[in-house]
Amino acid sequence: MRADHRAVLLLRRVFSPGFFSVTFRAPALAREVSPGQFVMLEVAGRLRPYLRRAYSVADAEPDTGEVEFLVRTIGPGTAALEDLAEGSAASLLGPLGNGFSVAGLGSRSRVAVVAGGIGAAPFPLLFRAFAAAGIPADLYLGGRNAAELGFRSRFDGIVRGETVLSTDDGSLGEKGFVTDAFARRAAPDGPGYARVFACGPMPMFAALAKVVERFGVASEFSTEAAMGCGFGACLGCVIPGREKPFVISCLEGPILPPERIAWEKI
Amino acid sequence: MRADHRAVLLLRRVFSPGFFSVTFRAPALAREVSPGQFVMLEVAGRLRPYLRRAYSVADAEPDTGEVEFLVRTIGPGTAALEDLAEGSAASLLGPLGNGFSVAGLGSRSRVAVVAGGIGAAPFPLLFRAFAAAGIPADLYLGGRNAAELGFRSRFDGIVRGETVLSTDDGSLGEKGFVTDAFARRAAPDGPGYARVFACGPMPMFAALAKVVERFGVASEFSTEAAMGCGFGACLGCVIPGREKPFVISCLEGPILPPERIAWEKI
Amino acid sequence: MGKDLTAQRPLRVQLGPLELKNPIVTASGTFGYGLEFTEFVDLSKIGALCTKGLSLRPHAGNAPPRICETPAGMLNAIGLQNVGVEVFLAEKLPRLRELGATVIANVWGDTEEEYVAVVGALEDAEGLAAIELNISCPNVDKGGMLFGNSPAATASLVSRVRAESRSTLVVKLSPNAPDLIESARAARDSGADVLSLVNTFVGMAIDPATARPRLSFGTGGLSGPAIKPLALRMVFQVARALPGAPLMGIGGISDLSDVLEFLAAGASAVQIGTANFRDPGVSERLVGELAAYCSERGTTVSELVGRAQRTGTGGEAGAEG
Amino acid sequence: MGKDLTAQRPLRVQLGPLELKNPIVTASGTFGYGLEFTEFVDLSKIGALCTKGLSLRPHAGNAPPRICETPAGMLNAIGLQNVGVEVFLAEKLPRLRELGATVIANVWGDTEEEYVAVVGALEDAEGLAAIELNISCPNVDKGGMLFGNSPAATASLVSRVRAESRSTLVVKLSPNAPDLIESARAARDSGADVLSLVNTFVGMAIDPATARPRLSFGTGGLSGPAIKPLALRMVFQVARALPGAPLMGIGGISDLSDVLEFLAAGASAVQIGTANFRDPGVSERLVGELAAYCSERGTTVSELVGRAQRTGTGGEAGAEG
Ligand SMILES: Cc1cc2nc3c(=O)[nH]c(=O)nc-3n(C[C@H](O)[C@H](O)[C@H](O)COP(=O)(O)OP(=O)(O)OC[C@H]3O[C@@H](n4cnc5c(N)ncnc54)[C@H](O)[C@@H]3O)c2cc1C
Ligand SMILES: Cc1cc2nc3c(=O)[nH]c(=O)nc-3n(C[C@H](O)[C@H](O)[C@H](O)COP(=O)(O)OP(=O)(O)OC[C@H]3O[C@@H](n4cnc5c(N)ncnc54)[C@H](O)[C@@H]3O)c2cc1C
Ligand SMILES: Cc1cc2nc3c(=O)[nH]c(=O)nc-3n(C[C@H](O)[C@H](O)[C@H](O)COP(=O)(O)O)c2cc1C
Ligand SMILES: Cc1cc2nc3c(=O)[nH]c(=O)nc-3n(C[C@H](O)[C@H](O)[C@H](O)COP(=O)(O)O)c2cc1C
Ligand code: FES
Ligand code: FES
Repeated sequence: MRADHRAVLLLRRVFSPGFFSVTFRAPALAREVSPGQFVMLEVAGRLRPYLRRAYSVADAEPDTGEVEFLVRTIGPGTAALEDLAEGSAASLLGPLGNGFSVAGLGSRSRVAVVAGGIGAAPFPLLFRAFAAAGIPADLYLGGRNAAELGFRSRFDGIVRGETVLSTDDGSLGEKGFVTDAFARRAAPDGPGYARVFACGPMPMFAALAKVVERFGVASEFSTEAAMGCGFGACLGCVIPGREKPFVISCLEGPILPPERIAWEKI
Repeated sequence: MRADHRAVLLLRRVFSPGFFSVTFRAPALAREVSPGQFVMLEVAGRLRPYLRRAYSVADAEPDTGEVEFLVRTIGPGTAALEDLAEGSAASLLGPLGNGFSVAGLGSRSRVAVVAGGIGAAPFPLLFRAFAAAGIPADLYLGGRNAAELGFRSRFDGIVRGETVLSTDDGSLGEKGFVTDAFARRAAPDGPGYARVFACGPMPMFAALAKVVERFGVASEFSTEAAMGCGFGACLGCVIPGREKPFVISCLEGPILPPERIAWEKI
Repeated sequence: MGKDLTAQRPLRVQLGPLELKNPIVTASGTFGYGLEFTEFVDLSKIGALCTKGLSLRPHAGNAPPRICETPAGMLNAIGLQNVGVEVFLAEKLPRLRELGATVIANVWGDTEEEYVAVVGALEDAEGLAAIELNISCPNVDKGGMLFGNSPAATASLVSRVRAESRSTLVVKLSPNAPDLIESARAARDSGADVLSLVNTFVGMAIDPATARPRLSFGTGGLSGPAIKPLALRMVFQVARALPGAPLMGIGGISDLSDVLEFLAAGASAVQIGTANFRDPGVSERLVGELAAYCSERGTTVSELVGRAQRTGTGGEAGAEG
Repeated sequence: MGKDLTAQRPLRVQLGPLELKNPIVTASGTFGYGLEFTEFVDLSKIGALCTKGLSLRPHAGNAPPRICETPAGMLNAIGLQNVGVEVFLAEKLPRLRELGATVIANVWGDTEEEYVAVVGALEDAEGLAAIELNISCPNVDKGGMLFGNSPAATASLVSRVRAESRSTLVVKLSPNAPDLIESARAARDSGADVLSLVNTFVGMAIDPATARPRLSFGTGGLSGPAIKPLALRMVFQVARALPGAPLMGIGGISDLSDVLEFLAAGASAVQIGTANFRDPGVSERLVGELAAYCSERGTTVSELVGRAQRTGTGGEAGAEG
């Protein structure tokens, strides 16, 4: 059940400048969350930021009650998380949203995860699900430069398949967009993915949507929109849709198949 | 010279529930501040409180560069100080205001300090000045109840004269108002004080003003008004005056002789 | 908070024909259709909830981005997206009845006829305590001039709806009206049972990187704690100008102290808006805190209403600076 | 910030007859007479400073409490306390000249005659760049109706002063005017060289413990970041309605991004107000940050003015919610 969990910050880990992780103690949340879901987080006593911010649950340990988030510093909300002293509390409203689906996948269906920059955030927990179900999965992790790949070490040991790194400037891994790195391998003569899971900025999605359509690969994107509430009350988070004008991303998403999104309207 | 000193919080000490002290490292301020002066303090990155808050410098150690404040928790400003993690920084704008005057006092002129509750704040530093000049001084410390006398231990060893405690409810020291405790002793047959220094809520000042006038004792009150800036720019901190309509308390005060204040207008 | 406390009579308030078990109401557009909050709030505990603004037909609303944060508040240009009155009656209202919610239907239209039609469709619906008219909408018959922005347009709309409806009518005033007091008077004289104020203030934010407005619509409505001092002043002035007119105060209310301020200014009830986003359980918690406040002081909410009016001072629009 | 940078021509702006070395001006009543800031700001570095509102004779102002804090802002009812124009000319202005400050004298009166008299007294003062009329004041000849609250009263005052003065006139608009755009037009058409907007919004705060207004005056003027989205919208709309009218944007400006937003909306310069209280050095620092911004992008302030107008979208007062 969705609830507002008061959680204590246990640990902050910096991966690269502006890229860090925060681990809270939130047992009930850790038990209930599934991959791809998010929380609306509030650092108490502040008017800045005024609204909560959405964060995908990066990992959750039902046994220890620990819940981890991967964060990229951008503005007041993320700055508040960067300043939060270990041992002090925040409110985590969740779990929210629909989450990824691994239904119908098994040891014979290879899948791909495509992440751009902070888009790596939701995937550690998903790789746990892959492992549990014995689903072979490759990770494509891209960014503008090496610094934006800061979270790559977070996947050491949890990716059973191949890990492909790419940077726009070629400073680490293959040079170019992560969508191209994916396209080169996913091509017909490639591994033949049963499903693609992706998270990243909208331009990456738009490019990836074309690729998966061409190859006819089913896929699920973790979308991002400015969210006022996270649970369907404000209607602030809509994304232009295909079968209807707008998709309410916090309720019907954030995980959406690209064919439901009207990319030309974004 | 007045400046905005970025200072690191070294230590927080709790004296009684809601009564605590904070010690910052601010060498330049520690060198320049004189007893009775104050700073406008800001805890960065917060919109709440929006305005800075004024705090009298309670003590300053030029050698160590440490500056201490005594604080009573009331609202957002003081709460922000209560939450501030040791090791993090705040901005101290100061030294501001005029400060107490010990000019013309010496080892043969006994003085009295009258403080109500958080009114104890400015006096540790003043007692240093007394000690340096060999001025004998008594402390009258009052509050509603024992908890409001939490800061009494802060004066252990620095008060060379007598210390008289009083509480409205009699839970500690003499029962009744601190102004009465003072009046009983300051009476003509009493020690005959050369000067009285006081700080406390306005009602205490109003009562004390009558007493010192009756006994013809020169005195200096550390006044309090809501302050927008602390350095004469907003004109928000005025107190009704005798020789002119309003006294600008942050500039002409906060230390004011009672005869300059129009008590009936408060 | 204990049932006993929150069920106490001391919290009951009477706004003209509208009796509420307590003065804590959730504001339209910030509480969905109520059903989004069932995990956070026992809907039977709060005074009432106002639905998202309903129109005759389902409405898609504006293109994103629709919201952006501002200091101590937010801007929104949702564009009145809603499921339409039919779906509301078929799918939302029955569920709200089961949950024991006191429901106020917030409605809007592009023309006076549409307002009349929406109100008509809701007229005999079981379990509606009142209908709230959002008059901060463009009148397409008048070149998009907002119904709420002239006393005449307000009077014409409200009397038209009043003539066709037996429902308890709440008219929700816009703070952007050139003369709020005249608009309030017009609404009251045209048959409004209750006045609710205020709606959002027209504001704007620009992204310096692109030099484009942050909202696709351009401007948006400002809400949240930032507007509280303005909304409170407006409630105080309308209460002073229209003694006896039942008022619901709205604008940045987030805690008990805010509630007490609006009651003191002259509101008999308050609506909690943007605070529901930050803190979905806030409305029910405020009912409990208000109950505790009243019982500690042995007072009632009705006694708290308008106390600042009686203290005499202020209220005039003053010279600034 | 380096002299070289902040002295650069890219920062220069021209507002009608008024040329400023950069667009960062400090707002009246939030910067004292400038001399209070000499330890925090090199007065020769900022575009200009506006003095506390000056009247013909010294003025005592309102009884305390005069200020109180609100979410992301403050309320004030100082009551225009000032030393009077004579003391200003004798004791403040000479010192400001020595310090190389560009000075705009903000003035007010109770009657049109008083405005004319104050402006007359300042007319030939050496080292005044302009005179700013604060029209958010009660006109005692008109039963205390504020000069700024009707286009007619504004037009009458401004043309009267214009007729008697050769000085560069800045007219400071009130956001409480029923129709801001009409008031702006009236001021411009009556001879204002520059329009500055906005002054504070009338607001209120009540102490729940006493049920009395927190300010002795009752109401007060709201300022600070809370009002920024409203002020920005007003600047955008006036710039759109009066193309070519030189504007100074005011309202909650605290950082470089705020400055860029107001320039993009159509202001050729900005005034920093309440932010000076929190951060006395902010104005000079913003000059440096703006200089760095322009040189990094190889642009000038003039190029940044009105960019949001050209992007076309928005600006209309929209349906709320
Ligand atoms: C479902 C969902 C899941 C999310 N998960 C995560 C997560 O796991 N980790 C994480 O760090 N963030 C995540 N985000 C983004 C996060 O919610 C914040 O929006 C983001 O961190 C910026 O917030 P802020 O207050 O720091 O900056 P803001 O003040 O909100 O933004 C500062 C400036 O950056 C712009 N901006 C906002 N978001 C972005 C962005 N994503 N990229 C570039 N510019 C932006 C804004 O327009 C603004 O101009 C998620 C968002 C959603 C909707
Ligand atoms: C020159 C000067 C020196 C000061 N020195 C100190 C000091 O050394 N230590 C210290 O703790 N404080 C001191 N103060 C008071 C301090 O500046 C704050 O005003 C006070 O701490 C409350 O701030 P806040 O934000 O916590 O509460 P606020 O939000 O400012 O106040 C909360 C509520 O309490 C009321 N209130 C405000 N101040 C008081 C008060 N003093 N007593 C009772 N109610 C009040 C307000 O009206 C408001 O309703 C000083 C003030 C001045 C002007
Ligand atoms: C304490 C205070 C005093 C003010 N005094 C004056 C004044 O004397 N004359 C005037 O035209 N504006 C005065 N103002 C209004 C400011 O100049 C400015 O227009 C307003 O505060 C909005 O800007 P801000 O949000 O940046 O403060 C005053 C504002 C404050 C906060
Ligand atoms: C996202 C959002 C949507 C809103 N939608 C509506 C609406 O549909 N109808 C309406 O009358 N008011 C609407 N409002 C206005 C609120 O009901 C309320 O009047 C306003 O937000 C001020 O209160 P607050 O500051 O507590 O939020 C909306 C406000 C917000 C923030
Ligand atoms: S974030 Fe509020 S409805 Fe989606
Ligand atoms: S606090 Fe601003 S003038 Fe004194």
